[in-house]
Amino acid sequence: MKFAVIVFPGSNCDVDMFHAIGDELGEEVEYVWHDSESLAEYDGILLPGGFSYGDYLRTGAIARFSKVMKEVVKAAEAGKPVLGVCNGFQILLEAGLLPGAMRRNESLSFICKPVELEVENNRTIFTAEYEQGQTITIPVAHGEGNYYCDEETLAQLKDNNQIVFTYQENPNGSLANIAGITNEKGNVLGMMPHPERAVDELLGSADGLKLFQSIVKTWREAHVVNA
Amino acid sequence: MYKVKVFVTLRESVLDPQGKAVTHSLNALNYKEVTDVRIGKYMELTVEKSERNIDEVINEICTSLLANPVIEDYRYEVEECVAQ
Amino acid sequence: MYKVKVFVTLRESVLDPQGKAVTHSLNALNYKEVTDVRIGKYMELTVEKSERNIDEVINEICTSLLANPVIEDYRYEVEECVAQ
Amino acid sequence: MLLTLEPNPTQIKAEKLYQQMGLSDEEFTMIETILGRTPNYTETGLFSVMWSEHCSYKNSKPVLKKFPTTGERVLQGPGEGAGIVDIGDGQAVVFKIESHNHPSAIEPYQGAATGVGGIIRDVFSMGARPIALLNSLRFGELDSARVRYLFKEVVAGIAGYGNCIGIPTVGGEIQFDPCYEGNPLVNAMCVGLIDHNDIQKGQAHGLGNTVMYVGAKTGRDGIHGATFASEELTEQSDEKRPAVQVGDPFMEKLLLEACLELIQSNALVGIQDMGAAGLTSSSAEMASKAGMGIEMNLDLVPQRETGMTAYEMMLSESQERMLIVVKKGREPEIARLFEKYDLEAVAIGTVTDDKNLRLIHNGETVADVPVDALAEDAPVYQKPSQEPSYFQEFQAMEQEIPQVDDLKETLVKLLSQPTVASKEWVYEQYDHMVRTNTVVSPGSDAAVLRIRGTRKALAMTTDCNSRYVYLDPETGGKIAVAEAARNIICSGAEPLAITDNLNFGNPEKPEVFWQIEKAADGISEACRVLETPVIGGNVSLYNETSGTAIYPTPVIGMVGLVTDIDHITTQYFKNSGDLIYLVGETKPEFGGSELQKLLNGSISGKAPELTIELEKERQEQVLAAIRSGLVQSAHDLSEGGLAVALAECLFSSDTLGAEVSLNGNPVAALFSESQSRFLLSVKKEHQAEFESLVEAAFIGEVNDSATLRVLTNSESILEGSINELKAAWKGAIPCLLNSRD
Ligand SMILES: Nc1ncnc2c1ncn2[C@@H]1O[C@H](COP(=O)(O)OP(=O)(O)O)[C@@H](O)[C@H]1O
Ligand SMILES: [Mg+2]
Repeated sequence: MKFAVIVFPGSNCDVDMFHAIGDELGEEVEYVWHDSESLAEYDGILLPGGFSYGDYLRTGAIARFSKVMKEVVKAAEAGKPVLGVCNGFQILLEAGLLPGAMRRNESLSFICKPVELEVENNRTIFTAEYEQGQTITIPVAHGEGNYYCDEETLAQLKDNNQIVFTYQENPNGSLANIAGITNEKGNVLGMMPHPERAVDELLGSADGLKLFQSIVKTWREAHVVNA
Repeated sequence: MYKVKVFVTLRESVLDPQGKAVTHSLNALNYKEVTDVRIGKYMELTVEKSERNIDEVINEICTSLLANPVIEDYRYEVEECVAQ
Repeated sequence: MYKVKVFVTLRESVLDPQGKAVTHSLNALNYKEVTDVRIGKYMELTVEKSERNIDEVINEICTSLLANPVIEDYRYEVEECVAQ
Repeated sequence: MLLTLEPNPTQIKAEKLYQQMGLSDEEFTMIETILGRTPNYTETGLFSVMWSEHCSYKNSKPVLKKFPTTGERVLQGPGEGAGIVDIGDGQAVVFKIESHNHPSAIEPYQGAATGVGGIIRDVFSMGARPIALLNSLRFGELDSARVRYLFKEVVAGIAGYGNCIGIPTVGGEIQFDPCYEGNPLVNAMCVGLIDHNDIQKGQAHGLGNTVMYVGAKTGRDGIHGATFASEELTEQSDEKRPAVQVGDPFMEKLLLEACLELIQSNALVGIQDMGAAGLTSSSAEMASKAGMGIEMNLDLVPQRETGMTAYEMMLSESQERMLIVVKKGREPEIARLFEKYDLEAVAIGTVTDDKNLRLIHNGETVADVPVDALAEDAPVYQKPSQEPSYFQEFQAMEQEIPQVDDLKETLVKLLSQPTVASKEWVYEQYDHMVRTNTVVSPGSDAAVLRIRGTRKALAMTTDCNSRYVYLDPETGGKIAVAEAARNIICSGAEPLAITDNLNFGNPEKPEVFWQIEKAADGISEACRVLETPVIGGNVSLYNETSGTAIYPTPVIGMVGLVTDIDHITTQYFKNSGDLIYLVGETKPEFGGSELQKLLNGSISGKAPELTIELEKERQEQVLAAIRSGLVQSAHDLSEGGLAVALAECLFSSDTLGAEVSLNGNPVAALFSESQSRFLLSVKKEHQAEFESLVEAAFIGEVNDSATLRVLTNSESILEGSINELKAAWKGAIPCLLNSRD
């Protein structure tokens, strides 16, 4: 399976994502610059964390107009797995690929620490390798991870099982403890915690690895086995 | 040339943690008369005249970039001025 | 009761990285007519009447908390209104 | 457009206008002699910034000469953007510390943020990839609203810049003391990694080569920042407004990536960041080091504001700018490289061979001065030095053991002193994990980062207990280095070298200059014995408000090498049943201690003693034991002594406890701050082997009681639940910050 790590000006977790896929997961991965005009050759699209365009104005607001975002939309429509982590999640929200918006953390401070997440839905292409209800430890590192949406949207998210991860102890004020959500179709996941930072016990946790393994496994089942 | 002032505020229904914090510290500093603070953005744009209608341009810019309609409202004031 | 609108802007000579990034992005989106954007803060304060003069209070609040005169300027507008 | 008329040379001299720029009468006469004429306004400005303490070290040079700066591994000592130390396999570590004290006092967020931005540029201008940030902070006491504001904003500013640019902030230290109330200290350190063949120099070689300007546009910000940093803070400091700049970490991220790509190009000749004194220092220093000159056309300098004068452009301290020298004819490819990152690279001048800095503006030559006169030949002063009267007073005081009634209550109080308390509130705001190499996060003795693709890792720390330095600058200076080394050792690393930041008061006061000299003597001796040369540093003088100096605060930044990631050790006890050992003797030493401060509200007496050779011997033993795999945890004893150290070893778990038996006076045993001590835990099965390697006293065992119990003569003298101790320690800073506003 071949992954693209999209690099926006100001992305800074691109390297971590690249190593997680290349070194720990052992799949093919390439950096793709923000002005790229095609993602056709990639099977999975990863939008890494960081501060695209300095996160000036609003997080993700400027990045979502990058050329490559048209291609990300296409990939999402084509059903390819699209994962946005942290700033990547914020960009997906601004681009309308996921519902809702991010506000500043309730504490008004940036927060970086490992947090415990509950896997709310393990029947997605991103979470198939986890147990339903499993508790996993993955770090957060953000200043604006306070997820918001209106009541109607929240009801939809719940009804469609789009809430994939929740915080066990809410670090940022996020609505309904939401840490990660998918789109309706389930092929676009946005999450504030950084699974790519949790792929090596040496650094504290390898709980994030299963997320990437889920993507690969479901993709193989759909593509390789049938082929 | 136009000077355009754009005000972006959080929607009423959205909690404003920053405003709350400022209210809190003002009260702690003994400005008890301040009962509420809401914090938004204030932007000054310098815009050259073009064929397009200025309101059309500004509304487009505001809805696409300057404000996020999911949580924010905006309003603006246009002032025409002579370029120096 | 007063509604006070406070505008805090970066001093003219001070770099405004946000404004620069937004200008750049608008130009890239083909709004070439936008030649400059400066981004500041817009705050709405609800203030009860007290014995103290409202201008005095607001100026104090602005210089001590809402703006840092080292890099920012502020101005404000006071509107008197009847409490609901 | 307002046209400001600059004073002409005659006016500058007659009205002594140079004095406002910080030049003395004698210095102005020297300049006249050098030039053979009276300098014009721009030229006077060039000299004033280059001859400021901040750029020329004119008052501190004689002191800095004392430092040992060479060693087998040192590839680059003081003098370039940052020092470089070999770590084998063709790799090297680059690091430097820098202060931003005065800007942070008047605009704490931006002052701290741009301090971080500046030190990062120093490191990547050497060609290195910055891999970690640390800091060292000093504030007044948190019961003042102003101090709380400074503290919160400084931390936010450090976080704001480091997080955005994506370099993890992995460690630091913070002390609170009334002497820093009006003059906080903000020192930032950056560590980078480089391959030997990528090492760059800031030198303008090659007649006819092109001088290019890259990065942010120049504005009127920070004019005279260097001079500002070389003056005391006064009531009027607030009016020196333009001396504070706003940082743009996004711009710096682009600049960083572009410059790291640039160093791979053989078109690059030299590169230097524009730090203090901006365009002036970068151009003059690059030319001077190469024995060349530079001619620049200021009309070509990218400008953010209109109508800037030559003086303003040359003295501007706008951030996120670099000056590079490239081979003639290769400009277009360099411009293209920067374009990819949305940056402009503009040719603004050429390398000449007349050893002059010549500036053209609006078609006229506006300055023409010898580069060496600006850079190397700045005046150097040997300031008078005098031992302050307090010193003998303190030396004459007997070591007394303070009276303590309730040992547990005292421990709880010590743990809630902001200087001792958990700094989690601070480091949770720093992204300390980005780039996924941080093996030991903030909270243990030193931070440790692995080096990808190798078994190696780097340990890093900043340290300085300025109370000891105040009581006895020479001993205090030694202790600062020894403590840094202890922290490195405890992490399983071998100390490599240091960078130092000499934060002191006004050097024109003989008592302050004496402190500088003595502290430097102490640092030098410790560095010699511990074999950790000084590879760079920074001097920040004039840290005074209303005539009162801060405690002398020579902050030590140290980096160590872990030769195998299996050696990485943290301070936390690991398993119930492990044996606890104390290395080093405990004497009744309370001068400058946390306990003395707690009980008396002030400090006095002798600083703890330190025999540096003994320190070295113990450090070697401890490291040898760690490397042999015999040590489960290692922690050095510092503020608050053994009791605090024991508690800290237990704070990473909810279940572990410890029971230890101590001899002698309980207050001394628990709270003395005697030096050269370590607290280790060892698996039972390693007891014999460990004891044969390390001279250490067995004091007790780790258990799973979630309680800390201390006995003397089989009698319990202190018992506290970990929950209670941890709550005091963790809650102290958030509580001080939240309860009051
Ligand atoms: N300003 C800071 N920034 C980041 N980490 C900090 C800061 N201050 C303290 N820490 C972290 O908290 C821990 C304890 O610090 P300190 O009490 O100074 O340790 P020590 O006495 O062993 O030097 C260290 O891991 C240190 O890196
Ligand atoms: Mg320590």
